[in-house]
Amino acid sequence: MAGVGAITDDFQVERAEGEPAFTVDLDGYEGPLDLLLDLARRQKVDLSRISVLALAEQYLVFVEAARKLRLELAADYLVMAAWLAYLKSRLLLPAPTKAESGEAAELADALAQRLRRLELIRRAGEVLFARPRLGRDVFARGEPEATEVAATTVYEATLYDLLSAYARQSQKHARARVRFAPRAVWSLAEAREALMRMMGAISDWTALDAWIVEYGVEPKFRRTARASSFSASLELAREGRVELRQDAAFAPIWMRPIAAASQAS
Amino acid sequence: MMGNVAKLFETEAPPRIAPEDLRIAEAIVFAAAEPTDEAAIAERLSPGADVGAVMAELQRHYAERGVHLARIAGRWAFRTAPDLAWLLSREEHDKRKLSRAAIETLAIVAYHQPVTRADIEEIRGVAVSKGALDVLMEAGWVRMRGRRKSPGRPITYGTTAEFLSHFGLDAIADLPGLDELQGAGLFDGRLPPGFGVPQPDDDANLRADEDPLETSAALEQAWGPVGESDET
Amino acid sequence: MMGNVAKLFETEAPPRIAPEDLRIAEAIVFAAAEPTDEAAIAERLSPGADVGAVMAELQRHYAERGVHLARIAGRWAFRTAPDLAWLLSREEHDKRKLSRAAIETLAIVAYHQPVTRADIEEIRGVAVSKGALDVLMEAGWVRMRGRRKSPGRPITYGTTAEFLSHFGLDAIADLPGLDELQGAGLFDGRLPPGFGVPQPDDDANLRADEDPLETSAALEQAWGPVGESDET
Repeated sequence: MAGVGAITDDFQVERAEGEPAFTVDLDGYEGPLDLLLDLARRQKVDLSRISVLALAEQYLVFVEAARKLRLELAADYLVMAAWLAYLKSRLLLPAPTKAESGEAAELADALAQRLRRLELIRRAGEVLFARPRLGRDVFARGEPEATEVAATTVYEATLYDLLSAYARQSQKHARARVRFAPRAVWSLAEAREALMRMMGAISDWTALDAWIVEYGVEPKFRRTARASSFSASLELAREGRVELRQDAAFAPIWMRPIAAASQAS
Repeated sequence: MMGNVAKLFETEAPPRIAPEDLRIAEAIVFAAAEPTDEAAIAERLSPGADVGAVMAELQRHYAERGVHLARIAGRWAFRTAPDLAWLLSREEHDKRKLSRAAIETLAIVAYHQPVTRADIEEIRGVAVSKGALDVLMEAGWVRMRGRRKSPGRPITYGTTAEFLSHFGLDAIADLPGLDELQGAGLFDGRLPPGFGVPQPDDDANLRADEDPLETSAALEQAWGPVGESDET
Repeated sequence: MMGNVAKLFETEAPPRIAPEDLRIAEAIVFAAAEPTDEAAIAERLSPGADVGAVMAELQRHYAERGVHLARIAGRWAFRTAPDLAWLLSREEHDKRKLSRAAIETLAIVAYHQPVTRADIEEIRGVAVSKGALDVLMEAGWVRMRGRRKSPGRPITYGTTAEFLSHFGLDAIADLPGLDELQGAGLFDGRLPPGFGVPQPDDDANLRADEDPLETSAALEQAWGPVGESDET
């Protein structure tokens, strides 16, 4: 019990040095479990043999002392106090049934175990931070030598990428592009040139239509070839190179070179 | 003489260590500030060289020197000998002293990982201040691993390779066990069965009760769609 | 034996070097971020230690190792042994995906070769960025074949043997035709009548309408590929 006085004394001293307004936290303790662990240590026995009953009493005395000092305790300290008061009553009062007394002992054990676990992790933290630490106790190479990296780029593409790209773009343009079919046209110049060549080959009257077919003009060009050849023949007639003759309207048009006509006459 | 002859017959032929391989391994690890992967070293050694034997021999060579060859987080690095800490300690490194809460939190994460914030609070008996975990994550020692498959899907925390590197540990299993902690006093060894420090394990693979941190949809948003599967 | 005795008499009593001083000097130089001043080392050695002798002994120790203790501008630093400098250079294969433009260009070159830049633009319907062809040539998949016998004498491009090997083709004729492309679902079938895919042909012999790359080949060897724009 001497320890309790010591703790409350410590407590008073700490508060006295602090700001006069009483604040909620218990300076130095990180929660009720931390406080309990400290109280348990003061029992000066190892943690596997602590008396939970004694611990509960010490805690309650501590909280009472704090309240007398009109300190406002944080809620979790009060919750723990209430719980410990309950546990204490259960441990002290003869239990009506065996099961209930066993339950109280279990609760006490659980608390003791939590304290031991916290103590253990606390030790683990200390041991961990007692290790030589990088940048504080041990050091890495202060002036590492840089590795020169000769980077070569390797391009990646799969056949699928390639084919889908080809299909994608060719399909896109196949649809998008408007293609005008070249009009099948026999130009006047072409017709004239063809007629001029024909003039050398024939000497007598020749039907213009027959000639066009004979000349091997493709069927789709025949209409345009007829129109162009007719125009070209008129032109050649005006120039005095050919003679034209038509026996009746819509009858075949006949044509012969002038030179041939003069020879005949 | 007899002893040597006997030895010749007794022992297996020791792995032949070419002096050149020792030099190469030494140069590679020495040049780097970061611990070097053993496979990366093996790549540069002569064909058929036993990288394990080479590193062991190199470690032996440096055992008594001012610089040690250490195995850290499964990799190799040169570090100044711990007993020379006094020589090199710089004041500025002590400026950032961790709070007790942060130290305890780190110990809990290290031993009990993967842990949630609630797990830490359960052990410490007090709410985990946001700062404690932040400080540890900022130091690069603690990382978010995933989410526990439980109501609220709380985030699980674990330690990093940097944690191992900072504390000079080859693996998380090298953390002091219950025996060593008992050696520190306080416990008389009569701990109830089933009580103690767990076998720490920082396996990066998620546990059965862990989910990845993000849903795949969120990942996709961050990384873009997977493959061009929608391409026809 | 005699030699040793003679030495004993010849030399002054050698300065006694404490092993601890060697360790200290080693650790200081190792951990330092830049070459270390001898005076700064001397400060940390045991009283009366001969820093020069310590450094000389340390240098001797490292003389045959993979790391040397070097004196740089009057200061001390560890450096990789010069004959192991190759360890510090690493070839890295930076894997990069081809851009969409580049892969479309490649596909056109493959199917329509020999093609000029204008041909590619005609087929793709957009200007060919200089980058796309450069990347394909850098990848080793496309080469300059010759020059088209047409105004401006534009360069013709074709695929290489490396192209075939990268895409796992035995011959360029193995590139699928329209039927196969349609069968693979790459075309959706709504193609205009008369639409076809050319029979690809990468015959190395120049076509009737191609000229060899002529004298500029020599120029290219000296200056790298010449753009078409500066062609007169």
